[in-house]
Amino acid sequence: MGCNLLVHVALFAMENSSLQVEEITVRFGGLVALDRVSATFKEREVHGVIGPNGAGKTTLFNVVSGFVKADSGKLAFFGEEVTSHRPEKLSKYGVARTLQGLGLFARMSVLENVMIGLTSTGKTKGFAGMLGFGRPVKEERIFREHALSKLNELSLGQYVDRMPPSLPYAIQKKVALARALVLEPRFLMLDEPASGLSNDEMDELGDLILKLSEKMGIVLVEHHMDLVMRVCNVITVLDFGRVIAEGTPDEIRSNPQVTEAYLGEEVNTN
Amino acid sequence: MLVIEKLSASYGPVKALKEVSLKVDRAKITAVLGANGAGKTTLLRTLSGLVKATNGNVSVDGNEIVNKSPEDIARCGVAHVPEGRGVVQEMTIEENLRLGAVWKRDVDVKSKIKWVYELFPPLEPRAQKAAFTLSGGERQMLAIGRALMAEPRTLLLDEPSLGLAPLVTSNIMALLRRLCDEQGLSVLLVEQNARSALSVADDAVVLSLGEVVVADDAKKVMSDSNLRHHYLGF
Amino acid sequence: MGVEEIDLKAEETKVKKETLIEGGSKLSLKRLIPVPILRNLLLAIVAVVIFFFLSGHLSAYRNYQLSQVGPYVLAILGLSVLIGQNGQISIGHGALMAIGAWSLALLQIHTKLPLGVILLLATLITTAIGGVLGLVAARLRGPYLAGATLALALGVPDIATRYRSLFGGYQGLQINPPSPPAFLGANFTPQQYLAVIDVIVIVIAFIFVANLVNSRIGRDMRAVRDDEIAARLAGISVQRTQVFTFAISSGLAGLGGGLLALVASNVSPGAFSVTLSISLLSGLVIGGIGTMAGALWGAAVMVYVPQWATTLTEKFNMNQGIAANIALAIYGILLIVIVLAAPGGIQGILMRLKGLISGRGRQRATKG
Amino acid sequence: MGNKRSHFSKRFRVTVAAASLSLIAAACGSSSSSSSSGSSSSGGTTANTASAPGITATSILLGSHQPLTGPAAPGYSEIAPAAQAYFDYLNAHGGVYGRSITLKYEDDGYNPANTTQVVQKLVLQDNVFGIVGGLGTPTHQAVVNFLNTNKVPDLFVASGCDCWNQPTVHPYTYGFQPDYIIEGKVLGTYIASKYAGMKIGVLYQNDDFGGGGLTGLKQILTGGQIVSAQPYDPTTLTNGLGTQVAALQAAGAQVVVLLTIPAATALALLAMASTGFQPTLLSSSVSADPYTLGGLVSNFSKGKVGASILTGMQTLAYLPAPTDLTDPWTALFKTIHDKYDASQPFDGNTIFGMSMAYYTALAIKAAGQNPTRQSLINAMNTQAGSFTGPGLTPLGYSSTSHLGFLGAEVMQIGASGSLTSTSPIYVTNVNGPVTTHASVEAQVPANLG
Amino acid sequence: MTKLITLLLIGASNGLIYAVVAIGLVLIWRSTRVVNFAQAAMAMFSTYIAASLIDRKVPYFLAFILAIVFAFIMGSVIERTLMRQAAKGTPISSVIVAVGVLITLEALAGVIWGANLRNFPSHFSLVEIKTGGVKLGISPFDIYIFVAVLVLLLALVYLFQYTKLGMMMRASAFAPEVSRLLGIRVGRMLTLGWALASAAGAVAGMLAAPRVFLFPNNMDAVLVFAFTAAIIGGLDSPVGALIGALVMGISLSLIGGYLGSDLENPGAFVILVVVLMARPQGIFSSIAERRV
Repeated sequence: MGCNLLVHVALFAMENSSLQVEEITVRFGGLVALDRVSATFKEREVHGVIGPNGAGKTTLFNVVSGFVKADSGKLAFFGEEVTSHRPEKLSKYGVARTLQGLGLFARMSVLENVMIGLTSTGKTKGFAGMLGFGRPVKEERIFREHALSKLNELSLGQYVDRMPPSLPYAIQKKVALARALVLEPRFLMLDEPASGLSNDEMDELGDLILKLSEKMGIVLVEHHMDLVMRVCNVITVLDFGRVIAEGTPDEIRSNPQVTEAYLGEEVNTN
Repeated sequence: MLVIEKLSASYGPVKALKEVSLKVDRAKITAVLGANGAGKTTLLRTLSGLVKATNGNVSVDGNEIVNKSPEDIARCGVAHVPEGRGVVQEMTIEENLRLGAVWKRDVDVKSKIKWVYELFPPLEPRAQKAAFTLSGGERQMLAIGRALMAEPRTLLLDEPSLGLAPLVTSNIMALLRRLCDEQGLSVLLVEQNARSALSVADDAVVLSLGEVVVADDAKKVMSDSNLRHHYLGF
Repeated sequence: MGVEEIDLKAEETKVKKETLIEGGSKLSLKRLIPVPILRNLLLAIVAVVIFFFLSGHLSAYRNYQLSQVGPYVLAILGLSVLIGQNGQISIGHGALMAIGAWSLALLQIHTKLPLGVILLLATLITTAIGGVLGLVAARLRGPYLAGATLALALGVPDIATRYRSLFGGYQGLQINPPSPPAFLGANFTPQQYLAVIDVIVIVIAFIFVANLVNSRIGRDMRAVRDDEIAARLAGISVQRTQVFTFAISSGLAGLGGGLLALVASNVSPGAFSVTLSISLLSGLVIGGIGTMAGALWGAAVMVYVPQWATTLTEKFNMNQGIAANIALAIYGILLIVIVLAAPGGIQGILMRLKGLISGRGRQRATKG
Repeated sequence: MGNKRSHFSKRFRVTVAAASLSLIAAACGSSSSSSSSGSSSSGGTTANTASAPGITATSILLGSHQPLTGPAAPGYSEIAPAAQAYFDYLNAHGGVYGRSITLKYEDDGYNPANTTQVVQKLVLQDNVFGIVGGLGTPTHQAVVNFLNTNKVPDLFVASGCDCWNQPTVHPYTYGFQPDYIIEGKVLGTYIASKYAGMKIGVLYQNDDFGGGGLTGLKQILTGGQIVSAQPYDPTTLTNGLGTQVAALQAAGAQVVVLLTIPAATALALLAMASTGFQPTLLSSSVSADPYTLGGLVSNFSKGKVGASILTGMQTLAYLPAPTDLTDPWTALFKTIHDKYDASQPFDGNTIFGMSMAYYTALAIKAAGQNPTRQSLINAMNTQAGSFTGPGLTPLGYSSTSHLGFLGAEVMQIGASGSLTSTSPIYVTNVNGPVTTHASVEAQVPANLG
Repeated sequence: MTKLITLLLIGASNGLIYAVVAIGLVLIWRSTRVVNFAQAAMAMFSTYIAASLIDRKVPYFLAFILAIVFAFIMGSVIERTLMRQAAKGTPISSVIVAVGVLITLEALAGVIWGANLRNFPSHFSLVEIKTGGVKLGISPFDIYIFVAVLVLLLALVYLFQYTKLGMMMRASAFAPEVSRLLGIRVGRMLTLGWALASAAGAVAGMLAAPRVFLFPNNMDAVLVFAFTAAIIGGLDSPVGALIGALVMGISLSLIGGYLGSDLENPGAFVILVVVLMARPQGIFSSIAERRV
């Protein structure tokens, strides 16, 4: 493992086609949530981040997406070092993220939910939105077309007018995905996309992820190992805020440290 | 003794439990294993009345408890130790313990608290501190200790090893076994940390997507390749 | 530096008609006139013309009653945008109405501008002040925002007593009610004129608000309301959206205040007590939060129910002091009953009825 | 009426007879067509007609706006019921030209926006003949334009704002109680004559009432005699008046003038009692109703302060005191109150409401057997200036002045709440000098019909 | 200097009354997340009950206690019948129902007792105490208010910190779900919270009434100040409410005394905004509840 880290540091050259985190440390009060974590997420690759509950996976996502400020360490998007960035800027960098659970807007239609994904490209400013002609109207039409085509692409066309809570969970998950994808991001960060899905649905999700990876880089936090092992090119394993392993699914599968972290030690009952 | 028959429940739009049946005998521990989202926590929440069951029966020592209110189920001698921060953080350790038996009239609270401090020595010196000052392991101890205050017959534990160092986990597991044997408790132990759970459990079930996929003797499950498959995916 | 931005012009040529919503068959006007401004203008002109002729058949007092509803419609609409679309609460919109009302009064007294311009300026002044207040509001949530706005409602009217020479002190400023222009004929009462002005202003405000709500900006507001985290991830600045919404909402309340000044022909602190702010909130909930029609119902309840209750109690030959209090109690009890029986307000009931009738109740009852 | 009369004193009976005569004379003078015999209820050579909105052959409908609910209701909510009680009494005794008078008073909660609504309703929907005794400055200001544009008589506004006295702008609006500035001038004159050289402090409400009174005071008390003038805001009365009273005490005021509403007067008395500050107290007519105040201050301290806190305080009056049952008007009003208005207290507000109703009846009578809105205004402009009744001072009505009572006298509150005059009756107008005048309080008429 | 001391004392004594109302608001907020606008009217109504009893020659302290009992019952009934129902809707529904209760109670008081100002016996003298010619600036009634508020606070502290019941109430407020798992009947604790808040309101009403008199709207302004005070303190903290109320009372008194009484209401707004800009959750509130 130590070896792995060293290799990493050596390779940390500003690659302009990747998302990089280097030596990121985050503390919450006394608790060290992330301890000098480094990783490079490459384009057209599916990169899994796994680890037991509380290992720091979501914190890592939060650092990359700007919700949590790292106490130390570096963050670079496509070769550009990001010193202080905010979640609002993420889409400008071409990075989209889904949230644990759903993160859908419960009282907005499916179509609107997806249109929100495009909102950062909008040019209508404040009061101009009150006008019923010109740019705002044109912009709305374009947004609508884009969102509809993305929804159709994901076979969600029949749900455009529905409110998310009235839909099956798997469909809602897909809507959330559609919202992340509608801007055609260069990177997609998926936070537990499979939770709550059935086996068949999970298979379908796997196919989709593989298809998407032809166009973009994907970072995947997931508990369902079937899925992770099937779709990932690279896997980073976190435990207690530290990277304990990184490698291909096969390497991870045969790593005793990983098994230990997941299955725990046996208890001596005597 | 806890008997669950064909229990089903939904969490919002998700069907979280599908006809789950299992049994925990007196002085036995049954481990419930499974990945995140498999329905383990929902199972416990349904048993303790926080989630309404859509179907099925649950009985504790012969009393039918399904779809009773959580407070009534607790008063039937079922103690549920919820996942993670199940302590009242704003209250002191001692107050948390007192809360455990607050509805029970015939409990000698003082000696009971003393007994809990003996079980979990780290708690005693911090008796008057607010619970949020405790570490994760100590909180878990407090939550279990508090559950024991009301002298329950059935204990429902949700991931007691969550976020704990291995040594702490193994201590808690060992203690659980001891309590079970000494007090004649029926314990339903939900765990992700499969090895440590199986090492103390008598029986085990594995849940996957709300269904029981494996139900067997703990020792057998330990060596079952199905477990590896359903649980780790390899 | 990242995403290719969507090229508006290039995309426009690729507009495909067949992908329009499945539900597109339901309303034909939307298809007939696809440009919202034209569609809305047409509806607006129709509404105003119909009202213009209807109002001629109403007694002066009925017209006056109608004109009383207008100011509250606008203020509640403002609250509806704030609470319903953006999820911010305010128990201080009465104060914003006061700002609009005094703006109108001062402009009317000190300038010779036409009424329309004065109303517009009063709206803009309140919008600007609302924007500043919005900076404070955007930092606060839930009851803390409620408390701050309540204190605003308490404080603003006293500014008028403090600076008496400008704002007229406790007895306030007098407004000359607009008199109908000569071409409308001698039979056109001032009350009818007020009611028509009201309707015109409301229709214009509704068009603007409808456009806003249906635009990207409106959608951003709702996104912030439903999930601030997800909204930020989509690139929406939560603070900016909240400040903007507060300003717009204030502007509407200010416009309502301006109308109230005209309708009451007087601006004084007593008309803008904390009670007014609380009534507006009640009106919003009773009408139905987040729907534009709800503002109409809510304002109508605010104006008509107390009057109806008074008329009712007058039928029983009792001491008028007691009758007045019983009327008040009826209003209070009705408030409780409506909220408990219909959490979606009157508009919620109507939508449910409509759903039942058209057999599609399940789908849309929760809209907004 | 006959059996009632036996309850009255001999003196009273004489008074009644005389009053009837004087009224008949007035009535004859006002309307040549009328030969009413005073006691007959259907007198007149011509028949009663529905001569104007709100008037039928048998009835007259008047309107008013009053605060019946809300923070301003205390005290003021008694006025309209008292006025209606007087009309009930009058109706039972023949009404005016055989017509019974009904006062339809609506609740405006002291909110000007509501005032506009209820007055529009009264005028447009209920078709009242006129508005009488509309209460409050900000509230009534909201409707004064409307009433005048629609030529609706707007009599006896219950507020002392000088704004009602604008015959050219508001020809249909007439004041009633002494203008606040006039009250201030009267108080100033009294102080100048009795407390010359002493340090004067003023506690005033920060609106037209307190502000007007202060203006009047300052017109008379020039120079540095006023050492401190402390305003208070009626909406923050729940915080008490301790800070203002402390400031007056610190300024060394020997005489304190209270231009306050009764609740504030009580709070000021409380603050003074609690700090042992005992200046000579003078108050406007609005501030000190011994009944109301006595009730409020009686429990300041168990037995120690009690109503005695009021004793010695001097207040302006232009109507007889509710405590003075030897006054024939007070006695009459008390009888009416007990019969028609018993659920309400009998206090200064009752006297005010009944007096206002009495002058209203006089004005309507003066407008002729079949009055019109214009004939009522004509009567106000030509005859009302010489109306007499319970009022102590002359009235200022003419075609060029719409002032009501032109002055007041100073009364001292005695141990049991009785009032004794300590000054002549002062009379003035807003800008003129202050002079003294004899009381014009009339004797009680038998009836008006 | 004397002026300053006088203003401070007046402010503190007003602040204590805000504090009792504010504590009532906090009690209800903590357990049910409702801002109880009816608190003012409930206090007023109970005070009228006490006044009616005193008019019927019931001794002051007996009337005081009976009014508290009445308030206790009224609070429970309102929670059981209305607020529990309202809790099924949005948070704003609950607020509006509370407003409905406020309007209805004030109207009912107007019907039953009339709109007139009436006095309320203070039982203790309102006259400033002097010892050897030195004025102390406070009256026996001020001391009574102070003692009553202190007793009330101590009683609440005792209840919450040292009794089983109080422990259950606190647990229900902090962690309703965990409490139910421990067998605590959380629903009853909510009712009890309303009942206690209503009783505290009755105390506030009876302490305030001798100085502001009694009429159907007499507590409206007090409620608004108490609400701002509770917000300054952080709506979750009774101690915060007390301190917030003293801050509010004293600041308003100083503003009124030095800048003019018509700046008191705008002053309340300014103080609130200044505090909230520094601490958007009030001074004494616990951790903010936002998730990512």
